[in-house]
Amino acid sequence: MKTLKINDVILRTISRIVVFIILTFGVYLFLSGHNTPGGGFIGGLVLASAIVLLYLSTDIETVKKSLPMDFKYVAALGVLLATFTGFGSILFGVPFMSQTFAYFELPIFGETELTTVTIFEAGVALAVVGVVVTIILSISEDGG
Amino acid sequence: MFSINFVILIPFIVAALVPFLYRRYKRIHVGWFVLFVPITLFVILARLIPSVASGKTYVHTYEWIPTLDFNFTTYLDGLSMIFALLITGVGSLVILYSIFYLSAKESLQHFYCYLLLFMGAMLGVVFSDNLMVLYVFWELTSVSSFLLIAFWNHRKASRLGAQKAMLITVSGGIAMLVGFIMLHTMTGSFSIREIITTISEFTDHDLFIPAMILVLLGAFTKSAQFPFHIWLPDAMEAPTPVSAYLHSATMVKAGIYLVARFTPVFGTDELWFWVVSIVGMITLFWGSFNAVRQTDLKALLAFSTISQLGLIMSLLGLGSIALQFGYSSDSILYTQATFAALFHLINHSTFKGALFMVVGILDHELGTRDIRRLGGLMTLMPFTFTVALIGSLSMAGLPPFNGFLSKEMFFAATVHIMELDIFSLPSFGMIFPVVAWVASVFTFVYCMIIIFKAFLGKAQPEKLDKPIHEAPIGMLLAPMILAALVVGIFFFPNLLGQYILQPAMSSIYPTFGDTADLTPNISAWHGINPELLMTIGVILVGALLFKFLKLWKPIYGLFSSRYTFNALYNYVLASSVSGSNVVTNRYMNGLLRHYLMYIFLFFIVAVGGYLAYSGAFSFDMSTNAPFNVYEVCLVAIMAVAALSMLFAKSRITATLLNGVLGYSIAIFFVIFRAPDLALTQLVVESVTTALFLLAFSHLPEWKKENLPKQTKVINGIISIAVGLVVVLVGLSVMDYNQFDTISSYFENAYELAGGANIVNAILGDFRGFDTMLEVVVLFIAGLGVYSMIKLRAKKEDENIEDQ
Amino acid sequence: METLIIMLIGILVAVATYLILSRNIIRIILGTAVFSHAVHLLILTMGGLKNGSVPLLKEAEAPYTDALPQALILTAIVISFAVTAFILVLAYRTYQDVGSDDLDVLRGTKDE
Amino acid sequence: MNNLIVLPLIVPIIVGILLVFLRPYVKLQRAISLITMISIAVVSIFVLNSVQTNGIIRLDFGGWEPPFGILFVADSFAMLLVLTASIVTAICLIHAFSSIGEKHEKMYFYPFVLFLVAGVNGSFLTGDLFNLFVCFEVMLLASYVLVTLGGTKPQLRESIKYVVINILSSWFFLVALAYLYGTVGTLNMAHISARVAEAGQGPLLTTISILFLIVFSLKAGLLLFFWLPGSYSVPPTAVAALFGALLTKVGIYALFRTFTLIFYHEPLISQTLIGIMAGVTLIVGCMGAIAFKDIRLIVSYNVVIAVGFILIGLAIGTETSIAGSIYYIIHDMIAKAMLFLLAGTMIYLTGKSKIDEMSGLIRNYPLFGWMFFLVTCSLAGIPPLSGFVGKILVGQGAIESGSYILLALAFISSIVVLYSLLRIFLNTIFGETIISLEEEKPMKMGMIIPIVLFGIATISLGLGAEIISGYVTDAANTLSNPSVYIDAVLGGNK
Repeated sequence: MKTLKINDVILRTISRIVVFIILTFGVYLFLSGHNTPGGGFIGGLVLASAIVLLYLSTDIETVKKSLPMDFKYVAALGVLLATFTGFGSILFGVPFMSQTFAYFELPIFGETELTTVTIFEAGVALAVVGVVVTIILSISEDGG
Repeated sequence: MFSINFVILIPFIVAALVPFLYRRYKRIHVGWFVLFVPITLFVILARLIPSVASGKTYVHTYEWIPTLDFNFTTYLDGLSMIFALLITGVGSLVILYSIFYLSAKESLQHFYCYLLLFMGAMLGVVFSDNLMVLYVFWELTSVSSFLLIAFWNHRKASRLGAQKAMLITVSGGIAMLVGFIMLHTMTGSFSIREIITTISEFTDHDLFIPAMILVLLGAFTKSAQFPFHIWLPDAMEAPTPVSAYLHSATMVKAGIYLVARFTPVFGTDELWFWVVSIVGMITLFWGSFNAVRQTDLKALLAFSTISQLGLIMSLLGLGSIALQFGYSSDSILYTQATFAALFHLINHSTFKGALFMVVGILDHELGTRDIRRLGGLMTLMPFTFTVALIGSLSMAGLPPFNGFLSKEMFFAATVHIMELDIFSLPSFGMIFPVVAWVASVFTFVYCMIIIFKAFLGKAQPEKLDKPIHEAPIGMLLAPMILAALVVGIFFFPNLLGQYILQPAMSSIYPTFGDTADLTPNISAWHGINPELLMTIGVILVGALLFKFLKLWKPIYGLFSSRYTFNALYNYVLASSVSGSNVVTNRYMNGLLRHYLMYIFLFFIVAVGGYLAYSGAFSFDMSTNAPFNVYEVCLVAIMAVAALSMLFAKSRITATLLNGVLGYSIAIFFVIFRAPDLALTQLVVESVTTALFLLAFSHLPEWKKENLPKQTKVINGIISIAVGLVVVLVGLSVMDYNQFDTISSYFENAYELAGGANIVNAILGDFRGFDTMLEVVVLFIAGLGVYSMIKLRAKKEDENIEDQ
Repeated sequence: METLIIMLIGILVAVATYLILSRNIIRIILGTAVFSHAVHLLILTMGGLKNGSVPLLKEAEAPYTDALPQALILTAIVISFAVTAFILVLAYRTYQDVGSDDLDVLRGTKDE
Repeated sequence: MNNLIVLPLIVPIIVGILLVFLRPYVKLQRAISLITMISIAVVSIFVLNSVQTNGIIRLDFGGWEPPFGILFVADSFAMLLVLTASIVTAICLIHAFSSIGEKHEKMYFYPFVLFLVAGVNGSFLTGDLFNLFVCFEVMLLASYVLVTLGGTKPQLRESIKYVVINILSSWFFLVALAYLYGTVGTLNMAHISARVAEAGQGPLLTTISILFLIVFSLKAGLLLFFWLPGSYSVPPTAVAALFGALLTKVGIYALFRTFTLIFYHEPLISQTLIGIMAGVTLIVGCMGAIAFKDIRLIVSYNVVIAVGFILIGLAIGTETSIAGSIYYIIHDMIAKAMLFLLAGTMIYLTGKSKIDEMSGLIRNYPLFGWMFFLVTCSLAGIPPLSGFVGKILVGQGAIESGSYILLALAFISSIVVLYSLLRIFLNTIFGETIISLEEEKPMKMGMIIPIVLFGIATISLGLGAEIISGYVTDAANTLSNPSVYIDAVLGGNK
């Protein structure tokens, strides 16, 4: 597999720090989607770009060791999660894809709002991450 | 008592059983089992003759598709009784004959299966009263005739003959179907009986004439009338029992049955009289004229069948004139023609059936049917010769045989027609007797050819495959029965007339009350009258022409074979194939650019054209939002970036320019207050550019677009036009504000969906289904990319697919 | 403002059509990318530009700009990303196996 | 109860994803996918009956009132198509078990087929225009992958053209949606129809309807069918059969839905323009069908002829002709799938694809030969088989409305279909057997059973046309008076 020969030193050092910032920003975007700009897609995309940056800066094998899961199944899990939240509402006899929300008193966060939409958004984010990384991986792995 | 529906179904049921019987009883010839079907049916129907003769009709309905009024109604009356008896009677004789004709090594189960399929279908045509069910069986007869003609499917000639027969009869059938639908639209019912009663008020309906012509088209193609006769000679590729059964006695008579059945419907119209009689006359002449030149006996009989069918058809046409005058004492003068038609129908089946079986014997025993190699068979094959003699003399219309009676009545009808003064007959009436007479002369000539060329003269054993010997008794049984019938009918014609023909007359002329006085008393001798003189003339001139046959034979070489209808049929098929190949390859040339150009052109012409034509374009700037300087420069940047993409030298610059476009759109999204979109656009744009660069590592650097100058200009014009149309429609849509959008509902998203970000609420909750499906799209894309890269075609299974 | 944007969309569409009518696969794919950019802008302009504030209930007050087109565009962006990724890989697989990225070569053998 | 309607879409998706996890267990994947398809067929029969008893059923996703949320609307027209699509897919799957090859099955073949069916069922059932776009995309992307699965040279070459043209048609769809949203400001089909009726279909709305006509005729292969012959002749047999039976029907369904529900006010478009396009498609399709010697091309052009014929029924526009078209769509799904399976099996058995390189298959494979003859008669509309009733009703509609040119074209096209299929039949099935009995390839049971099943379906649909005639008349009634659909959706019941 031909590694991308770029002056690794700068990229590797920067990316080691930047990746974590991007990851946190992605998670923040995902969680804040409900009331402020953000949401499943954008969160997933940012997370995916963080992982791609990782692949860019180091070669495929090391990242494979650190992130052992096969991203196709991540995507599959994500889509399953999304569809099951919809399917779940059938079990309650409510029209398909109904989301509910309620306010709970959580110890740390105080009065927060838990909704099934976040599970749906999580599914979407996972799927987006899985798909983008699969595509990037399969193209770069193919190399030959 | 069996209902007629069941009678029609028996052959189909037995046809399904034949393959099992064939496998079960290897030793016995499966034909014997099959023989029971027509015989039992014949007996059942024969028992009904007396009651049908007394005017009783049997109706039985089984609802097939009630909502569409397709009911399987069967209707037994005089006319259908004649045909049913013919089908089952001749059928049993043919099957008896085929048991000896077809050797055991042929695929008998197929043969008998098709034959029974045909018999059931033919009975269906003759009995069914519902137009659609009649069409169902009509097409089944074409299909079974296709299968039977192509029985020896390894021979190219029989395949082509079968295809020609099927194409012509099915096209005629489809034309007839359209005629039936027109009838249904006019009268509102599918049942023939109801149509007959209500048709009188629709005669001036503008669908009446087209329906008539289309129904006639169906009849003419099936009965091999003049322009469509070309399939019958090629259908002779079928085994002889099939030719004897389908292509002389029953299937080709379906068209005649149709014309007879629809005479009360369309008969009152003058056009019907002219078309049916004229086409009948032309076929009569053309058939007999061409029969004389044939060297193959079977082809000769085929053309003779065509001419005899023409004769019956013209008689039916002449008979329809009786409907003009309504029921009166002297209407017998005109109904006589129809009576003659039915009478000749039966006679023709008898003598033509016998002749075909004789030819079958010659072919089976001596291995050839070519007149030039036959001769002198009289002494060595006495029985065959006697049958052939009876058959051909009866066809020629000589006294001691039934052919003479019906030929006499034919001449009488043609003479009577001249005296009428309606339908501008005085001027054209003359052609009927003249053509009838000339055609009968030729008929006489080719009957003499059959007798003298085939049986008399000196024997040429060296030219035959097998030594001349008499056929086994089994094969002779059937033709001898038919020959006996030929002679029997001559001596007791009125037995036939009174019991079978008379009830049929009442079904052709339902409004004519008691048909007793419609049926003339058939007698062999009724003084010197024009018909007798015409017959004597035929015999004399015929003998003369036959004697000097070699003298005038070359006239057949006058018009070359290029202008026959056969050549026309082949030309049409061949040119349609090659022509469509040229045309289709012209526009389906595999070039994506051409396809896209056609699509864009259609878009410009349709949308742009209609926009201009309907004046839908409207434009005003007043309601536009204000804009300031930096937005204008952003637009300018995007425009410049887009245009320079066209002239980018390397693919990297092009991709970067695409990146510029993407990011400036992201900025626009921010300006237009769509933060979510801006975020998504930014990341998607960067990932897409990354993908582009990744893909570039596997793709070559692009060469300069070396499209010819002219195509570049066309592409330019098309793209500008497409852009223009999009702009114009966009501007007029901006100006159209009759409705306000439904999105005001989403504004109280906080109460409804518990989220402040309306866009995310829409995506997650209001239109969550779209998002879910969209994630599935993403998933398929990801999986698709993975499988496309991992699944490589191995070399060896390349060859199948590669053209 | 809308008229200006629609003019821009017209230019983008014209450029994209010209690109898609070319022979080289990469130009065609770039053409499809520009097509999707143009249509995303079109959907937004059809919903009306700048009439109303950001569709975030907490940050801004009524009246809000039309949020429905924004949701549609987001879906359209993701779908066009998926399709572009697919056709990119398809293009480079075709180049690998068929050996050329020129559409004229890819017309397929004439069928007599 | 009306949650049942979403099953034809959601069950294949979920099962498809689950099968991704079961990648190595091919036998299990086969069994599960077949059971799924059969269960969907059963569900759709049940829903079809309940639609028959208590009218159109509506399911609003997320419980949101119609114009604001997305909804599925199950009327008998949609349910009939979903039912036939599931049956056809189930039978094609049986053929795929033995013909697609282990290599493909391990590479997620069954998930892709299930996603394709999900997209098709979704397009039939959806009541929202943008959702129709997304369902189209699901179906299209699954079809892109299925066309390229296997990666042989012709597959890749043809799929590039197929994908680019379909991207362009999706682009047109989005542009049309943008314009429609710009004018009527809503996405729910019934609501659009109400607003278009309220505002009157002015020149601008008719221009947009022409744009929709272009989009759906690109999908249906009406006149703009350039992608069809190439992309239907390269995929594996079972996939080609699925394409032949399902893909064009979705475009046809969309044309029927938009031009009988939304843009029915302007006869210039919905009658003359579609009529002209259908007529030209028939002529061009007929020419294509008899022009080539390659079986797969002949069969692909037969698909184009069928599209032309069905849309003549729409162009005529009377209730009888629409009922005729619905009968013909159902017949065509079954007969075309059978024809593609036969053509594919023929190529598998002989290794050749030109009709003059094969001959006399009847001796080696008699049942196969007779099935081909059966499908030839059925497609030519020869009576007792399923093509007959549809043809009659379209003919009746044409005569009642006096459009004689279309009538003539429609019926002449069935003669050309007969001729084009007879050409194959006489050259390949009949004739000298050139494959000697010893070295002929044995016919796999898995290949002949689906063909026989389709044969039985054609015969039973022909003879038993009474069974579905109740549903078809109800569907035609719903299509020819839009108020039924609009009341069911916006009426606020259920």
